[in-house]
Amino acid sequence: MNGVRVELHGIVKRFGPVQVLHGVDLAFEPGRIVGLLGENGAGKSTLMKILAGYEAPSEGDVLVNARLVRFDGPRAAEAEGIVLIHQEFNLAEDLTVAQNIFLGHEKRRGWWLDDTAMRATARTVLDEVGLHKVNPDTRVRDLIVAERQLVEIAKALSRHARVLIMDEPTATLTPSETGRLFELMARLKAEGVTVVFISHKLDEVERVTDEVVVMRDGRVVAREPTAAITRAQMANLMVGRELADLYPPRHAVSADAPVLLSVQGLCVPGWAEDVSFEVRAGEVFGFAGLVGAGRTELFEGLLGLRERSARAVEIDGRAVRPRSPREAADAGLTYLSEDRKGRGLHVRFGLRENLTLMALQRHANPWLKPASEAAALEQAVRDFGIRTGSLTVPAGSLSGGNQQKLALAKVLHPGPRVVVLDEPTRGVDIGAKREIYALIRRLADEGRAVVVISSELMELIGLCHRVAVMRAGRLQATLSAEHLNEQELIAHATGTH
Amino acid sequence: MPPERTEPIAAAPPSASPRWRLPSFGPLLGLVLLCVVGTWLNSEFATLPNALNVLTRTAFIGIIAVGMCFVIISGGIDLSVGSMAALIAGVTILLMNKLVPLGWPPVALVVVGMATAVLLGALFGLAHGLLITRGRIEPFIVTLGTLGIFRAYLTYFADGGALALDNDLADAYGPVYYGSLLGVPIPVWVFALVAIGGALLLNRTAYGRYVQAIGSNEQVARYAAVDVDRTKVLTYTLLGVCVGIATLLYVPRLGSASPTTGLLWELEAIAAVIVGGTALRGGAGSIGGTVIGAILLSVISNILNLTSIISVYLNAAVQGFVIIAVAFMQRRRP
Amino acid sequence: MPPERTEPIAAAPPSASPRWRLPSFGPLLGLVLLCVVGTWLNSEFATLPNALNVLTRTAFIGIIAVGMCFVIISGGIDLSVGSMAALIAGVTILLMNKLVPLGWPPVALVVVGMATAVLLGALFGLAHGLLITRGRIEPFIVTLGTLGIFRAYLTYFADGGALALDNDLADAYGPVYYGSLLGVPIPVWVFALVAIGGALLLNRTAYGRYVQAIGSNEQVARYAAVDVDRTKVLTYTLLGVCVGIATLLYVPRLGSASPTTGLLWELEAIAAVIVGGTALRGGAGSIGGTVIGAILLSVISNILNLTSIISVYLNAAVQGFVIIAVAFMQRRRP
Amino acid sequence: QAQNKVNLGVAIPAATHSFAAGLVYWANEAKKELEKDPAIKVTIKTASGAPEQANQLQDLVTATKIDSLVILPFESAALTRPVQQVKAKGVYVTVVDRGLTDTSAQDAYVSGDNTAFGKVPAEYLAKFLNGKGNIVALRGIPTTIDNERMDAFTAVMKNHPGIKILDAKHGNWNRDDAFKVMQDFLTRFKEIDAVWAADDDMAFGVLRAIEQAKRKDIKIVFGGAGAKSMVKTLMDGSNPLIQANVSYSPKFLYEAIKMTALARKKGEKLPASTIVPSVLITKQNAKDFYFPDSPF
Ligand SMILES: Nc1ncnc2c1ncn2[C@@H]1O[C@H](COP(=O)(O)OP(=O)(O)OP(=O)(O)O)[C@@H](O)[C@H]1O
Ligand SMILES: Nc1ncnc2c1ncn2[C@@H]1O[C@H](COP(=O)(O)OP(=O)(O)OP(=O)(O)O)[C@@H](O)[C@H]1O
Ligand SMILES: O[C@@H]1[C@@H](O)[C@H](O)OC[C@H]1O
Ligand SMILES: [Mg+2]
Ligand SMILES: [Mg+2]
Repeated sequence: MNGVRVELHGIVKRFGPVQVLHGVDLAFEPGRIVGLLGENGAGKSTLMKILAGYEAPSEGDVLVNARLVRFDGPRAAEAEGIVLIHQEFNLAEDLTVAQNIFLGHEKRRGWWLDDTAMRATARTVLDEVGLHKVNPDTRVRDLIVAERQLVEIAKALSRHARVLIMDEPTATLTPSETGRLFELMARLKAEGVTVVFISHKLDEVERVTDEVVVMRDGRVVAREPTAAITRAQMANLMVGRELADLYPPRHAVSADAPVLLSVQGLCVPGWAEDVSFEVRAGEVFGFAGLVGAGRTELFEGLLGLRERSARAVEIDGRAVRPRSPREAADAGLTYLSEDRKGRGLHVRFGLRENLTLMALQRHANPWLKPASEAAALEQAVRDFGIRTGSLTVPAGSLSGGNQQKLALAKVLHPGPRVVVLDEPTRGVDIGAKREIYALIRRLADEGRAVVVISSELMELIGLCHRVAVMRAGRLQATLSAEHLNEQELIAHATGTH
Repeated sequence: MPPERTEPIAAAPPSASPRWRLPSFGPLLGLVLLCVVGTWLNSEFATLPNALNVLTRTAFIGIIAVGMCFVIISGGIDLSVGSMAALIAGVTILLMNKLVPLGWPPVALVVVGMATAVLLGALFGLAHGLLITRGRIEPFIVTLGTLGIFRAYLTYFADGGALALDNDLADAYGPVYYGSLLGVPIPVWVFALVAIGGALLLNRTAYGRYVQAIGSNEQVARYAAVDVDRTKVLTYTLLGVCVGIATLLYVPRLGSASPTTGLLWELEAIAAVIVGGTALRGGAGSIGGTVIGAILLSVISNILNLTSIISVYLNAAVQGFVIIAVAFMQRRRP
Repeated sequence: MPPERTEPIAAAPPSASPRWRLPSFGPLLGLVLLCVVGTWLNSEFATLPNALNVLTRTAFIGIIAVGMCFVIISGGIDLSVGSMAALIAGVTILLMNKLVPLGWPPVALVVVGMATAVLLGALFGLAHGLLITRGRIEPFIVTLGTLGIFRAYLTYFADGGALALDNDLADAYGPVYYGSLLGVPIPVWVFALVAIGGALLLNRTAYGRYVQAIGSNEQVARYAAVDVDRTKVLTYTLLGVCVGIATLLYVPRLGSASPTTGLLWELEAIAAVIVGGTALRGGAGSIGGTVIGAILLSVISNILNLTSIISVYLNAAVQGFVIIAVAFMQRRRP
Repeated sequence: QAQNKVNLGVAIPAATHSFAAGLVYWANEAKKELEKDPAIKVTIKTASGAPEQANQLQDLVTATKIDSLVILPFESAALTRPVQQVKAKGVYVTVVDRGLTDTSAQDAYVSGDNTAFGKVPAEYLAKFLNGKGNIVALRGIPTTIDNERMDAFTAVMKNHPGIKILDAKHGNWNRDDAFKVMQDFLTRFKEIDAVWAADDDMAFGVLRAIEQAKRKDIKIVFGGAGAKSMVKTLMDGSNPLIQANVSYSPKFLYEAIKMTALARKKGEKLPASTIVPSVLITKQNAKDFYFPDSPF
């Protein structure tokens, strides 16, 4: 297969008065995997959307094989072989997996759709990304986040891209899915496909890419062969200064610290069985497991969002049986969803409305006090390092990582005694990650109980006092800090201990 | 990280295949129960002639509901269908009457009339589609506007009264409503064909797929290079054609059109779609359910006519209770 | 967290902050244009008495539309408001007439009647809310059902005819509609209060924010610890209360209720909301726009009443064209 | 004699079915004729609901500044207060057909005869069936006038124990509804001798349903109000099921408008009450009730 060479010349992008790309020049050679790095809001996604025809540049040119092209939409870019896998999912939830994969590219036999052929091809690409057990006829609505991500990848594969752009494809994947994806990338590369890989997981970038491009504030600041640069250097280039230790020091939890969250025998039919654990004040408690282990559903059950039963649940010393997140919040527990777009943020609402939604009463007397809300937003923007051109944009126009920071600020706004964070650093840049880790530590030090569900084992190891490992809906083991290492966790998660 | 360790991702919870999704259980069950009640209340209910009567009179609303199902799945709405039917009926009658002096055979005139009905429907639907896509006006507003416009023009043409089809023409046209083929009335055949055609179009063609995609997430569809505007225009045009077909069956029934023709058909058609299990927000829906919904609504009033156990004033209440009860049976899971 | 990393936040562009959003430009412009046309067609149009007449008669629909605005923003719909108003009017009249023999002063009876109207509205709204949340039935279906039920029961109570208020009571009740305060008719005051209250509730209370959050994305709202069910129940109850208030103003005006009372008010109220710039799919909307939408609809028919340049048959067509034109002026950006 | 200028308003229901279209037609006929006289101005408003009609009354008084009003109330009880208000402003009020609940709100009343509308067909059918047989009835839209007609009909039938009213359902003065109701009556009752469809629009739908079912047991269909096409059928004797009708012509509106305008011009009063009788129409007198130009 012959590859294509794509070039970006002097790309400028403005959203209203805000300029987010300042004349980017970049060229990609066929048969290479290029890592694209940069802080949240640096302009990575925007640049790639321009390359793939989703956005039009305000200024500048796109060249394919030295030919000037103007894309009037993603379809035009696809015709040139350029395909983008979105950071935020781009699937029609009411349609099935196969229908989504072929949307706009349906196979036909005469007038009729050839569903049999499409299902068969869908099956093949699903297998390629490891979704062996997902039926092509399943509605996307019924998939979990990681599965949706893999469907996005499968969809891109089915398009036979010659330039494949992956915008944070691994943010929701666990190591094993990620490994499979990397094999796939290697195969594509061998076929002469150009792969652009955006990720905040620098170890992955180091492992899979041939070279890295670093962006900062809408400009390319560096381009180096991966072999010639260390992870620390990557981080420094992104942030523009030296980064100290990623994980803050752990303080021991005193044995007589009160138990703030106690769960006994929680069952969520079809998802989790007989799960018991306790989290103390000052403790960071992790949940590890493969995709599909049931961690998310366990906590959704706890919050009353799914059918569930439990022998006993105590929050902050009081026996409770929350039937909704409202009741859980009243009892002192809030939850950050892993599904930022579908459950985490109101993308059409402003930042302020999103931030204060869980604790509106605090800004009402009974009339809402806009000034107090605005002050809270300014505070949150400072505390969480949310980068935005303006404070009045809708949340949907923030970059992915900055949306994550806003979502995090939102669930912490009520000042919960117990906070459950599902993939808290999904899509967050390395600098901000460090800050979030510091924040989690501070929350614990303030005497709260923090539960962290994460697919990044290193994160759990670096952060938690104890980590529970789930597999197929059951709690396999609970490891304390001194026993935490990757091999141990993986062994429990996969059942090969 | 050891990729060989990977566990296959567990299958998602068993989910019904949506390709040939059966009409959902709720409305069907509701219909069956209703029929049991009907038979129990009046043995005439379960006779073939009564069944054919009910199906025949369901045909108008049913055919419109099939078109409406597409519009609703695409995330739109059309409030004007009743008025549109009335205006099409009126114009068709006027035109046919005007052509009588030409001395053509009545059957030819009838064919011209029928073609006009379908054509007018398509044109009105096209106008809706263009106002909604090019004009970028909410479907609710566009069709609320034309609801008034269509009916006003019919009233104007009819001078407020009824427009009646010329007698000879009415005789020639009659069989289209009153005739049968293999013992089944023509309108029932047409209804069946429209429903089957609709189901095929929705589930087996790219166009149908696009309708669902647009209703589910317009942005995603746009990104997938679906021609959203064209699909929407087509969808409203299709509904217009359905209204035209319904009208061409309606005209021979009474041979007249008046300002009350088609009154509230929009509500009935939308109700048939929603009772049939399609969600008002769009994205997914079923033609089979819609057909059952339409029949169910007719059966309720048929049963009420066949019995006198309840004050006539309360007919509408019974209908209301039944609709809510049927919906309750198929309610969404939490 | 180290604040030194924070980038300075660029000055906010002239904001589209949704809190105190002005009624959007389109309907306002439409209203102004319409008034210019009205004045030009009939000089009586621009007089104070005419303006007060129009505002007074807008009050019913306007008040209902304020409640409807909340329901639509929350992502719901209520088709039953017209029937609900009719039933409330009927029951209130029946009750007041029944109480006459007690010999209470008429004013006391009137107060009882007014309280009953509001209470009934709240109860009906509550029933809707519970069926929708606990029963998990689509709002469209629930209120389509009660649309029939309410009207049927009114027809039943009225024995198919009209329920008329006792004459003495009518005299005592009259001022509630016909009276003025500082030269402004009572219904206009009530309308203004309801609108201001509604605007405050929507934009300045937690409840209002929750309504918008639910309409924008129910799932997100639920995860954000919004008590979705409670908020929805409240919203339908609130609409019921608005219907009750509208009815208590309506009863003294016509002093009777019949099976045609409140017919198609639901369409008018929804139209006022949508013409006022609120999207049918929910999530955001404006009370100011709704008020303007309601006035705009009344002004159209007022102007039609003040002129005779057009066949009476075409009134509805003129309304249709104006509605579409206004919507066109405020059409969504591409 | 004093020749006053007359500014007359006419408020009637909108033309939503044939009868109402007849009202609009006759109102316009009266306007055409009266406005040949430059001293007379006639403004016609049609309403599709009681509140709308009340609004129109306000607008007629406030803006058009009428001095006389002819109103066919959309609904008796509902329009009583609004008409009172108009009269209180010094406007001369003639009420047509549907009387107000408080007659002091009107200066004159011109009415059709709804009791006769029910009584005449009842008596005719009783005689036609020789006091024995099965009747089904189709009623109009639930309203006071519909009740008056139905009550008059059943009152007569009380005297004929051999006649059985099998059922009466609402066909809403509408052809389609009547068609469906009749279809179901035919399914339900195997022996029907006569049908009373309390309006000619409904009779039209009934005839089609009978035709379709090819039922021979029904001997007569009695409509009502004397619609143009039914009177024509009667004149031509073209349908054996149609043998008689009862008059209830919208032309009374024409009379009322003319009477009011001319009396006002002369400064005179109308008689407090004028009843336009509803009479039996048969083949013999049919041509007196035939108005080919009217839509009704
Ligand atoms: N539609 C839009 N309207 C306004 N601003 C936008 C829009 N889309 C992106 N931006 C802004 O452009 C900047 C770059 O965003 P982009 O999504 O490209 O960042 P990114 O590098 O992909 O970040 P992340 O790592 O968080 O995904 C951000 O400041 C963002 O707020
Ligand atoms: N016991 C089980 N038996 C069969 N399938 C299971 C079981 N538990 C979970 N699954 C499957 O796993 C998926 C649920 O994944 P879930 O979201 O619970 O995983 P998770 O641990 O939260 O993973 P992550 O958040 O990393 O994506 C579903 O597809 C479900 O079918
Ligand atoms: O419209 C009605 C008409 O159809 C009926 O026959 O008589 C009374 C009228 O109001
Ligand atoms: Mg991004
Ligand atoms: Mg999860």
